[in-house]
Amino acid sequence: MSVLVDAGTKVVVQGITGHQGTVHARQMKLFGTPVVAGSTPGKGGSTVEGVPVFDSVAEAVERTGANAACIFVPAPFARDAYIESVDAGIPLAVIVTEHIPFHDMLSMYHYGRARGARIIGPNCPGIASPGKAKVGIIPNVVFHPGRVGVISRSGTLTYEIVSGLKEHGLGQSTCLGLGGDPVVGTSFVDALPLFEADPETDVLVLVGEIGGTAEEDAAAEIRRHFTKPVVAYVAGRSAPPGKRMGHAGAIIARGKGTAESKLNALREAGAEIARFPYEIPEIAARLQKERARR
Amino acid sequence: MSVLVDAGTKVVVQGITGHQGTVHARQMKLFGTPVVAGSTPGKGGSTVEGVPVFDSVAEAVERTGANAACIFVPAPFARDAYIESVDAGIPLAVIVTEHIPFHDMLSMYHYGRARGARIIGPNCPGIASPGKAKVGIIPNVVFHPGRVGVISRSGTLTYEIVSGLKEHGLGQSTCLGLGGDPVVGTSFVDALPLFEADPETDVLVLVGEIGGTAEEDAAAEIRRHFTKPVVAYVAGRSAPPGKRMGHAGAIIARGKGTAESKLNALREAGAEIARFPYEIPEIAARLQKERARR
Amino acid sequence: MVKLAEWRGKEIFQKYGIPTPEGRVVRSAEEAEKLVRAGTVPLPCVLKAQVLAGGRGKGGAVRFAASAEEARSAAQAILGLEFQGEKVRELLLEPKLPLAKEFYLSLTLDRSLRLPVLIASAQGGVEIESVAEGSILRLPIHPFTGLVGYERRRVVRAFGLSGPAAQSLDGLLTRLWTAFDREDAELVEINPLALVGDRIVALDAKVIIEDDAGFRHPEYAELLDDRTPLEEIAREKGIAFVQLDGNIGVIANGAGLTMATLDVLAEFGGRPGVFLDLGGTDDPAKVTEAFLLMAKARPSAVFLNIFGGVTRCDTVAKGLVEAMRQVPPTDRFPLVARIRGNNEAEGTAILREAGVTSVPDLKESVQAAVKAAQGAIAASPGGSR
Amino acid sequence: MVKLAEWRGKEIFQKYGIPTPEGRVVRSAEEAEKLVRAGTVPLPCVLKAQVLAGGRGKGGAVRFAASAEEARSAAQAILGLEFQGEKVRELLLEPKLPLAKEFYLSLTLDRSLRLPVLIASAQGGVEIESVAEGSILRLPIHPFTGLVGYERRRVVRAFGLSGPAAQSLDGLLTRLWTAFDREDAELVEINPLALVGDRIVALDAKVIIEDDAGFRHPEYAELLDDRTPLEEIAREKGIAFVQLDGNIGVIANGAGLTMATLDVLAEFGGRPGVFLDLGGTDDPAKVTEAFLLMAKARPSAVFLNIFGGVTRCDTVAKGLVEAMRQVPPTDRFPLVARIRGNNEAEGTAILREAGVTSVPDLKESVQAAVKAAQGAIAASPGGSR
Repeated sequence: MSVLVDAGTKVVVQGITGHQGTVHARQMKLFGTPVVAGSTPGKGGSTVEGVPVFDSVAEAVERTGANAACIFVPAPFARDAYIESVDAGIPLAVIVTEHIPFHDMLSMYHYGRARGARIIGPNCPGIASPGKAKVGIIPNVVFHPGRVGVISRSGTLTYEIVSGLKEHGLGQSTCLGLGGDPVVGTSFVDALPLFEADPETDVLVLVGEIGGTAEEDAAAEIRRHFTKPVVAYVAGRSAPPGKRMGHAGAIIARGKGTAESKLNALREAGAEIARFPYEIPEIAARLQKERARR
Repeated sequence: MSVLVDAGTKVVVQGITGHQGTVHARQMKLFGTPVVAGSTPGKGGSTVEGVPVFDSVAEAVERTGANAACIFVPAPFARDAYIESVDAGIPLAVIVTEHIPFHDMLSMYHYGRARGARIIGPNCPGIASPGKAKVGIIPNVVFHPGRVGVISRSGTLTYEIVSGLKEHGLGQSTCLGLGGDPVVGTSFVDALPLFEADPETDVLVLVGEIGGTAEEDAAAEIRRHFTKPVVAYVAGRSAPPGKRMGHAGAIIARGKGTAESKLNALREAGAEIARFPYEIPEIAARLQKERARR
Repeated sequence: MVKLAEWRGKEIFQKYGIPTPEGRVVRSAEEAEKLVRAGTVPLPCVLKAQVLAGGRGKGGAVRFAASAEEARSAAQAILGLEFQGEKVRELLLEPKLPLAKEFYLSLTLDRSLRLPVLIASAQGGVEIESVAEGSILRLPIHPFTGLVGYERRRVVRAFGLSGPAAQSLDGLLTRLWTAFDREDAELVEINPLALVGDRIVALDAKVIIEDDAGFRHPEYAELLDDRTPLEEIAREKGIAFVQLDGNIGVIANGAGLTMATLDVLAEFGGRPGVFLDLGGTDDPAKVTEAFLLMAKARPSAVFLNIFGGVTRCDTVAKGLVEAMRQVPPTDRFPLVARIRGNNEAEGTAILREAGVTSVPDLKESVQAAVKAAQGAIAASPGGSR
Repeated sequence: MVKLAEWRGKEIFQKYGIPTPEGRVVRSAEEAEKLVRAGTVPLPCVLKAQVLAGGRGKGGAVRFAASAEEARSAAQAILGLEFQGEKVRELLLEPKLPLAKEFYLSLTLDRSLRLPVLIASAQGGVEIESVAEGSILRLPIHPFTGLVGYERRRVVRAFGLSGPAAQSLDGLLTRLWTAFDREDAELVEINPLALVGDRIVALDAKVIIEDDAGFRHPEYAELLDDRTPLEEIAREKGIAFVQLDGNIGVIANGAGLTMATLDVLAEFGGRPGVFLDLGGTDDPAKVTEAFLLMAKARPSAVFLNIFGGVTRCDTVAKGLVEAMRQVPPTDRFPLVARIRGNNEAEGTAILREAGVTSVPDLKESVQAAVKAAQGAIAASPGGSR
């Protein structure tokens, strides 16, 4: 067992005929994930990277049994694409697309939830369980199977950190990139219980960012319900207030959502704090050893 | 155990200060139902029929633990009233109000469903389990505790039939009036599994009407999943096509939804058909006896 | 339900940006001729009777004209025709567009799914009932998302369109959904929807607005329904009133009980002439009004069957007694009453005091009403005091 | 995010039927005097600097006038003031309304709940941060229902209103929700919202539109943000570019990695001067553009930290090499590069060929960049070829 994806995951890539869709369909296949279908309106009947393309997700599901969607559709059409996947009965969608208006995400999130479907993302790297399946765009090179779970709001920073874990000989159980947009389908709070329940995860690495209160919420959840050791890093400690750090909505406003507030909350919840990304592997290794000894 | 209501049901009456609200709050209390609160905006702090009135449903729930709503609010405000009850955490609402636009009902139904809440109605008599609780407006005089379940799309016809059952010495387990509007919160198909699971129900009386396909859908559900004996009556066999029979949307159009189509479907699903309301008690009594013998 | 005439439906379509032919409503043959002569409506043109009943095409109420004279004579031929009792008083005069293809499109409610459903067929211009089920597309629309892209694409594909025509249909579908939603429609139907050049145009418009949403749409309050004059008065008073072809007046409360009463009445040879559903009321004056309305329909006998819930028996009895006092001698009729349920004892006592006996058994009371209508006996003095 | 000036926010309010004072935008003291003299804006009036920065009141940029002369001199005093580097070029001239009470109202997003939230306080006209938490009402709004009646009533009750004023607020709340929803706003804020007679009027308007919804709102495309000129150019090219006060230019990809890079840089004594988030790109030309933009900011050194995902290492290396070829001699700077991840080997090879060494360890590479900025060494020839 792993988190959200496993050996039974069968992926349909929405927007497979676009450049990113094609590239990452190939990467997912190389990772060992069964990419069973693609969908692009009007391109039904063609093949991309050996994957059959359908005009609609419903056809893809009917013909291939796809049970997870990876969405690369441009932002103005992403809402429609997600609703299509939900209506086709797909319970898990990784939305890679960036710049989706949060008003769209609100309706996507609540519609999916009402229909029992989950979003990872948007604007996220997706999810990967080394040796099992990957849905999304995390580079294949960084992974190694193991027992460290990773949840992160960042994209490339996640790759950096997972790569660091690997270099230190620490394999990963499941690595989940939530995305840093204002509205995400799966938050730390949603993800923590999944890792708590995952027998293949010993230690959790939590990678946060300044802005919002997702890390503070995560700290509350860890304190209440999470029993495994956690090492946390929060990026943006030195970022200037009031400026937007990159595309995501990482804004420090009114003293809320600061690195301090987040680090304090996480520390008080029992997480060990890494001051820099390169400190994470050592701490994770130590926590794993301590846990093994108990 | 009974269906949907029981001795633990605590009712808040929305619109209790209106004439109907007041009358039926009293009737529900006389039935033995704990009517713990009323709500009418601006009337908080007053008392109606000995029941404390609150400005909002949330206050009513907080202060009294109400877990079922009975809604008498006029049609233009009914949608708001129902959403208020859902947001206050109430899982069951009986909507007595008639003339609610079906477009409003669509959003009420799907919102409630997304939040795990159920509607009975609108434009319905509600639900009663003799000796336990009543939420709605079914006249108290007609009931007697027993083991016959009743589901009906009609209002007064239900009272007529339940009254007939009582006169023949047949008590009722739960009597559920669905309402005959185009969009109802609980349909025959939704209600059948509840009666199937109810150990206090031996025999089910199903009272339909011409128009729509609710009875045909019910027949399919009975055939597949319902194991208890059913006696069915469908009103409107002699109604002229194309005319609207009363307030409800009982229209015969294009040969669908006719009494014939419904009766055939129900008969084929194994239900016994009553040709007139006054035939129901005898058939129900016979079915109950046959079941007891098995 | 408020059925809108074609031209009103097209007005709504235009409000939402759904293309329709540019037409004019005319009420005389002269007017039609003038508009064509002035070039306001270009030739060739089509003249369509504005009636709510179906079957206009077969009934000669849709005609084409290639000249002003032809328009005049076509208008003359159509005006004054009658469809199911409805006289043609208005025509819609439109250019006859050179169409390449005809489709069918509608939005209505799927009661079982509790979702609006989009119905589409590439075979338009014919009765949708005659189209094979397999070639009809039914798409349930979720009210929280509206009609989304992949659903619109399914319709585009079913119609075999591409390029600008596909885009035109895509936009029309979104607008049609918006119209259905915002106007609280029970039905919006376009048959035929036509491909004209590379544009999609609604050649017909059938729009039915839900009565119950009237509080949001005062603009439809004045529109006529397919009611008789007495039905219209009843509607104004909030009473459901339907005229049939028999001679027994039936007053009941609730659609189900009313229908069950008719079923029993038919079983015992009675022929219902009018039926009147009081609905839920707690106002004796409304009962009185209903009863006086019934008297105007001149039934041979009246059968009153009330089961008291929201409508309590004593309320009905009081209203009934007052009505009996007011009915003019010429309108009197025999009355059989049956009142059960809430406050049954009080109601029965009030009736008894007025000389009316409530017959509690349904079968017996119906039999009494049938006899009364046959003139065998006046079961009670009714309005004859 | 697109922050709108007050007058633009009020224009949006008016579009949705939210009452505001009837004001005029002026760009000179003469214009202000003329409008008052002509009676277009009645006396007494208020003049408000149209800047996006806060603190206008305290900064003397909101003044009142009781005569045309006063209006002129007030306008003169305000025009040309500077707020956080933003010069006042426009004034909003409005009648000063006789208000009875001031409230606070806003709609924004609650990220934790994933719901819009309505924030209301009966204490308006002051900074909402200074209002006690207990007297602030927070109502999450579900996007599938909108702002419903009981929620609006809670605000009405919190504001202690009744009668026509309550009705006025009720209507305003619905309209404010509609504006927030339809305009894809991140924030709509009214502070103060005022009771004027028995009407509720928005005396101020703060509206922020979400960048990402730009494809639905071409009307906002032209509006300036609080960006520096170079930031503006970057925005046009789809590159996130922020100017700080240090001397090291940082190019990274992804907000998280960019921030982590700054954290490490700060730890080793580096001061970031510009940072530039490439985001996800697969186009070497975009990388080249970003790099040339960075050159314009004249950093002492540039640290490039790329982890390849969507953005592949070879793409970045190609773009970088091309940029190095194009950078004019005057703009050259030392460069430290670190590229990891997808196609790392290919990227590293391309860089090596161009004479740039990728330093794979984050700590080491940051230390090299700090040294390079201090002029100790030019870690690589950078743009100096």
